[in-house]
Amino acid sequence: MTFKATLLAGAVALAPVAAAADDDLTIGFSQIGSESGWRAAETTVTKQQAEARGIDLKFADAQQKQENQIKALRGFIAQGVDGILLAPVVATGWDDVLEEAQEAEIPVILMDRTVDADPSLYLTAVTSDLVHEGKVAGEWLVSEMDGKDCRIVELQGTTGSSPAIDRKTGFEQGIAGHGNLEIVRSQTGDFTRAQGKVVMESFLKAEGPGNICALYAHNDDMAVGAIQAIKEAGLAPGKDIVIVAIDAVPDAHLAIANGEMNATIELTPDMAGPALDALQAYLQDGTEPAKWIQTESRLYTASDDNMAVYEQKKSLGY
Amino acid sequence: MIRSTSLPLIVTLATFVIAYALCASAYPAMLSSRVVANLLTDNAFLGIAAVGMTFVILSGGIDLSVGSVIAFSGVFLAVILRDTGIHPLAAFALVLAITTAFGAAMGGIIHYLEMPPFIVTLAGMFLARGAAYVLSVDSVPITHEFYDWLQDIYWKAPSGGRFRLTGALMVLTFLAGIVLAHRTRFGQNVYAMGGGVQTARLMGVPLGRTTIGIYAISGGLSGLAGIVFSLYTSAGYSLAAVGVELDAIAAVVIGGTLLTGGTGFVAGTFFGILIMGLIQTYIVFDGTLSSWWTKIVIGALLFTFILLQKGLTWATTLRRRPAPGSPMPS
Amino acid sequence: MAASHSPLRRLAPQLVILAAVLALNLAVFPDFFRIEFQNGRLFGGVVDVLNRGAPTAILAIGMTLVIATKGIDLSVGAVMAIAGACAAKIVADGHGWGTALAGALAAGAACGIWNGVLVAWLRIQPIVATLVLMVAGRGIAQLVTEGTILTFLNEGLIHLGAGTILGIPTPVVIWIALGAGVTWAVRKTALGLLIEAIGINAAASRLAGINARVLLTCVYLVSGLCAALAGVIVAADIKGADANNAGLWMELDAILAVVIGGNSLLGGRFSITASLLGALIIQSVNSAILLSGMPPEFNLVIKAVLILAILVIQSPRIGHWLYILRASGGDPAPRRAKTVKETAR
Amino acid sequence: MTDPVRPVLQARGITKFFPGAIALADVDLALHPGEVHALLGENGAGKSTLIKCLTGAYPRDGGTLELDGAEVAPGSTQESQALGIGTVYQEVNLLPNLTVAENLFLGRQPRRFGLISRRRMAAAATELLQGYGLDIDVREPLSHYSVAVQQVIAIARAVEMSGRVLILDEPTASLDRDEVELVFSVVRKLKARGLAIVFITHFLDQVFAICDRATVLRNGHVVGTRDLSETGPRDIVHLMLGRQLESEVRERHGGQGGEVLAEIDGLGRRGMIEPFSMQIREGEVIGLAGLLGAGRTETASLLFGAVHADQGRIRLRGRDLKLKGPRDAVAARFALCPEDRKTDGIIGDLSVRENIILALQARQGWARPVPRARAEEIARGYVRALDIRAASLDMPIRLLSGGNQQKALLARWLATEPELLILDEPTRGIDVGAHAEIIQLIESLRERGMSLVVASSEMEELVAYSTRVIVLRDRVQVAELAGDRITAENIVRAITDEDREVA
Repeated sequence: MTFKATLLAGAVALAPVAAAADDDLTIGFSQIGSESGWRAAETTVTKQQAEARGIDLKFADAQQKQENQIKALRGFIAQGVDGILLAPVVATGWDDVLEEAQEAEIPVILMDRTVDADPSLYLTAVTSDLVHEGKVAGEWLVSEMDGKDCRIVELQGTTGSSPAIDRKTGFEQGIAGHGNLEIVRSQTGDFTRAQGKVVMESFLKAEGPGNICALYAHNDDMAVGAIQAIKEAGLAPGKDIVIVAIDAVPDAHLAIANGEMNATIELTPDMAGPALDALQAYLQDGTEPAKWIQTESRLYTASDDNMAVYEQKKSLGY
Repeated sequence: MIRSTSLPLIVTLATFVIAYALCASAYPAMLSSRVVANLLTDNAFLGIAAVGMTFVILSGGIDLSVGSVIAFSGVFLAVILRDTGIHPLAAFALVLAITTAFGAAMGGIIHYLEMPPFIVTLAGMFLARGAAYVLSVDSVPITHEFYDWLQDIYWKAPSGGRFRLTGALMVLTFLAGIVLAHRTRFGQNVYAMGGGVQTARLMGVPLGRTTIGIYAISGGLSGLAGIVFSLYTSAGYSLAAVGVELDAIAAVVIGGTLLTGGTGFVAGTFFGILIMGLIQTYIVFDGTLSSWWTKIVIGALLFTFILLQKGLTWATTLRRRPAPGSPMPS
Repeated sequence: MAASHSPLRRLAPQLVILAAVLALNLAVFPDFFRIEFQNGRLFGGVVDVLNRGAPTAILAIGMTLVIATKGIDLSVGAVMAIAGACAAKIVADGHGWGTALAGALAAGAACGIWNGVLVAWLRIQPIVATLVLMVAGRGIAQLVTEGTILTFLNEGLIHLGAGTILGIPTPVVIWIALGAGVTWAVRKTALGLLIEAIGINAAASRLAGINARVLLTCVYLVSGLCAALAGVIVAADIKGADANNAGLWMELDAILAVVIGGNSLLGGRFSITASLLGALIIQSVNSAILLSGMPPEFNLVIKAVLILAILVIQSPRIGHWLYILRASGGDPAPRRAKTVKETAR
Repeated sequence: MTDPVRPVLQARGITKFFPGAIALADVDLALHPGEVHALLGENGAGKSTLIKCLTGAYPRDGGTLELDGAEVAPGSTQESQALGIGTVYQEVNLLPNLTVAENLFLGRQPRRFGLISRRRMAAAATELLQGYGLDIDVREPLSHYSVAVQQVIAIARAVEMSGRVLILDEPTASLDRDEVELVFSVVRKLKARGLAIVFITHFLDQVFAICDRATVLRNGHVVGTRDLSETGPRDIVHLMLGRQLESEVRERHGGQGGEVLAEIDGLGRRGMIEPFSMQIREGEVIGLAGLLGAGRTETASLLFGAVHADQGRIRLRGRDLKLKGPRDAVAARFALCPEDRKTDGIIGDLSVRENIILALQARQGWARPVPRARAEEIARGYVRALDIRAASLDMPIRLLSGGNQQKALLARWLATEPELLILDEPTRGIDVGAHAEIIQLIESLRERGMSLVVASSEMEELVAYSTRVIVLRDRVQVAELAGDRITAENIVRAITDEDREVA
């Protein structure tokens, strides 16, 4: 950080003023952590976006803890940043700190997930629709099965995390009313490859390898782990067991290209682009963005050129 | 006169002052009342839990269940406020009763079954976290107006810092902890146990009662920390406060309490908490350091303080002449 | 620990508990014991328990030795993360799997020596000494991976975690071979005796001419190496180093395994075999939970209750009471035996 | 002395069984106010068991206890303390991490409004200790003060807590002479205050210096109670041992010994022992005499490298020997049987066999294990040669009696075939039979050409087996006696020489 910026930050903190020079923005970014490949890519993209715009990005990794995020936010406010990007770890419990930000006239933009707070407390939320993602996955499976009976196993995300809950809800909505589809087992794989593999192994044992027709995983990492388990069980992933997951990380594209996986729904890691666009516009002339900027939830299947996407994505730090 | 026993406390205090001065010279904004208020508010739940942990460690034990109990308390509060009509204050009382009883039960198992605290509280950690999951896996929001009322109690300092109720509660807990440790028979018994269980028994310290009391206090304060945490986040979440026990242990050690038990100060823990909070704040201010540096810096600090304590013990034993017949410990 | 002559008698409680937990598995999943040969590898519930138990078992080997010296190593989980990160980093830099394994083991050895020096030379209480690395280690691993999950496609390295040797999953081969090797090493040499001597009475051991410092350092070194190996296996299993999650809370499982194995946390007599059985018991409990199809939110509660039950059954006090009950046949005033034991650690 | 007044404490027919043994048989004991009553007996005679029965630490299997004429049955040390019976042990049973005042008032701190008043507590503690002749800062932690001061604080606490009967269980065992005097002055004050005091010690001179009556136990029976003003040490020893101590001067065989094995030149460590020099020849026994704390153990520890010397050097057969630790000493074929068997000697949970081969194994290194059969053979050999009574070689050594543990430790070192064997109090706390055997063993080892250095507080013993005696006083080597000059009288003279204030 430059000396000038230091002084500036100090002055701002001691006598809070809203705006700073346009081309010398300091933005705080409170990231959840680096618990998955997708999360790491989001961090990379955000840093790239900030750099491209000449923004001084203050990055704080909360190690999956809300308390750390609140601390980081308060730290940003005390420092007097020009704006805050927040990727909230949970939906609840942000009212107080958002009020403080508002009082200090620091706009907050939510990324990736939204919060249960009064919408006036934040500028906008750039998110995908987690429920929608699950629903897309469910609907894709419905059309893929085309009326055939299918016993589905589900790898949940970390117990209690909002993507796990929403993606489960969405998927159940997607397959609702189709009696041929049935979720027979559902366990948490903690969003990690290792647990995805372990839990899939036990699914295969418990149900018998031939009795599982499809796997729905709440993220690609678990699906990639599960693919290994399926291969080790002597089955062909993608053929004997249809696999659909969410996130579209490079390894998932690779798996689809190799025919080991069938579909993934993209959750773009580029939340920062639209977020920073909105923030800059707001800081420049007070343009109020829409309250919700939804990113696309694109479905990738074998019909896409997955190798090309893989090459394009693999440098993003997934 | 500075007694050798209070030296670790002074070193902790000095570390805090010097660290704060260094931070402030790098980022003048660190001097704002916001930062001071944040240190108190953001660390309130950790501080309260650390008071209980101080007692446990002073007695020569350890309590790994703290973080899980905090999570359980939050979820329990949220669920009970959502599903029943009882007043939050009654719910608070209920939570404190449950967590205190939980701690007391662990203390009872430790004492009567002669099992190591490490293992017993480890099982307690699994159990409390598991119970939180069973209650609810979702993050359950708390929307009682009493909560809003509590959250709106704060004193706003001139440059924007908000000194909230929870920060005050932490300070009060520390004060109560200091009184309990130094001015009550129970506190003296805790120190006595830390000095040597067998000797304490011979000197008439009621070991069973004290052990159960210590873990009950730790459990109860974890419950209180859970209440504070629920005020902090307006929700109960079963994944919250993972690993808080480690932070609490680190704060206790940085605060100058020997992990072997018997020596240390509740007040030292307070500064241990502040030092750790300061490191986090600095890393946020810097904004380029990976936040994993927090862990590394805290590890390094732990190491420094352990070495320092080692040096002090060594210096004090050198001063005394070696007792006849006892060769140097290997 | 009673010095029993027959190893079977020493292992009896663990074997009974393991049998009970396996029976539980069988109850929730009738095909549990069926083993098939598919796709060039053995396949079945029991194989999974053996395979998934590998990291805990490998950690438990080192942990048993550490605990035998009256120590504890809280840092193994963090060391796993560091070792996995190093292995992935080395492979990513274009080196072979041998170099990666060597590098990871070297990292583990360095961590072990660090712990050993703190404990043996600076005489810092083990729980405190290893706490330092436990707190800082994951941060170090995160710095190595730069916050990402470092994935790799090196077949040799992957083989360590996900491959098979003669149809048996490699991790199973590794932990059984390592367990047998270390057991052989400590029992066929005088290491076991010397380690136990240090754990029981360090001062007297030193006066008897035992090089306690070097031995203690070696024990922590072995624990570090075991942790590194476990870390590589975990990383290889998923073809990626996940500094965030690899080995998280594994130190607790490893210590539990040792304690369930009937080894005293106060040091002294130890049995690596019993610790390995302890690791299998823990893994069987996990497996039973997974196979039962219970909702995941019950996992921890079930695990906690089972572990608590196992530990309470093994508690010396319970054994004492049972003994009194049996001996006195309900005698109203059983003779109080003084079991003077330092409860505080 | 024995006033016709009613005894404070009257024990009648105290009986206690241990599994397979009678620890106490029908023991009577009467304590009068204002008397110091010595409780004497060899180790294992039942002194500790009796104390534990009196204080309720052990449940009695028979007998009654009367305090001031009323029957009492304390179930714990706390209860007995509340009744008026306080106990002070050899190891100070106070908490080093607490302050002096906190130690004195633990559990009964003065309170105001429910909170401890630290100021009042400190004032009361200061005043209390002044009554015992101690003027110290009571706000310092206990560990700040010497063992003797700690012991007085322990006595003060015990008296304040109980106030009728004070039991002193070897409180002077680890004190030097001035310190003993400090404790005795306190005991005299308490006696004048009318307390009944039980005093247990191994030092007969202390018994006669402070006690009024003595009760002697042997094998769990009372063999006699004597008024000490009417009896002499010889009588008491006779009661204790059941036979007159053979005090005739033995014929000396060794003479000057053979070649010089080791030369010690100015070996010392600051704050622990002044530099000392000596020559050790093959086939001689060098006795180290002196009072406790005079530097015997320190000398032995330094010789063995258990404590690092900061000055001086050792030459072994003309070559410099650097001792960085016991390992180097073991490699140089030195051996040390330490004074405190339990903490520094035995590895309690290991078997007898493992304990015996441990030093040999340590010297050979971990890579060359002593084969099981060989270990068995060595252990069996020594068990036979030293008459170690163990039910099995596989039993944990902690289950053996003190004398057998000591012999097993000797076996551990003999198995390494040492050239220099250092024995620190080899006969402490073991029964009479084993005592004689160990003395015999020392003689026979010397005859075989081994060099021995033996530190002992038993003068007669030193006279019996030493070829030379080095006398230490206040951590300084003050005399060396050889040949005919080795007599108990000469040793005592050397110890007390230039000392005007005799205790």
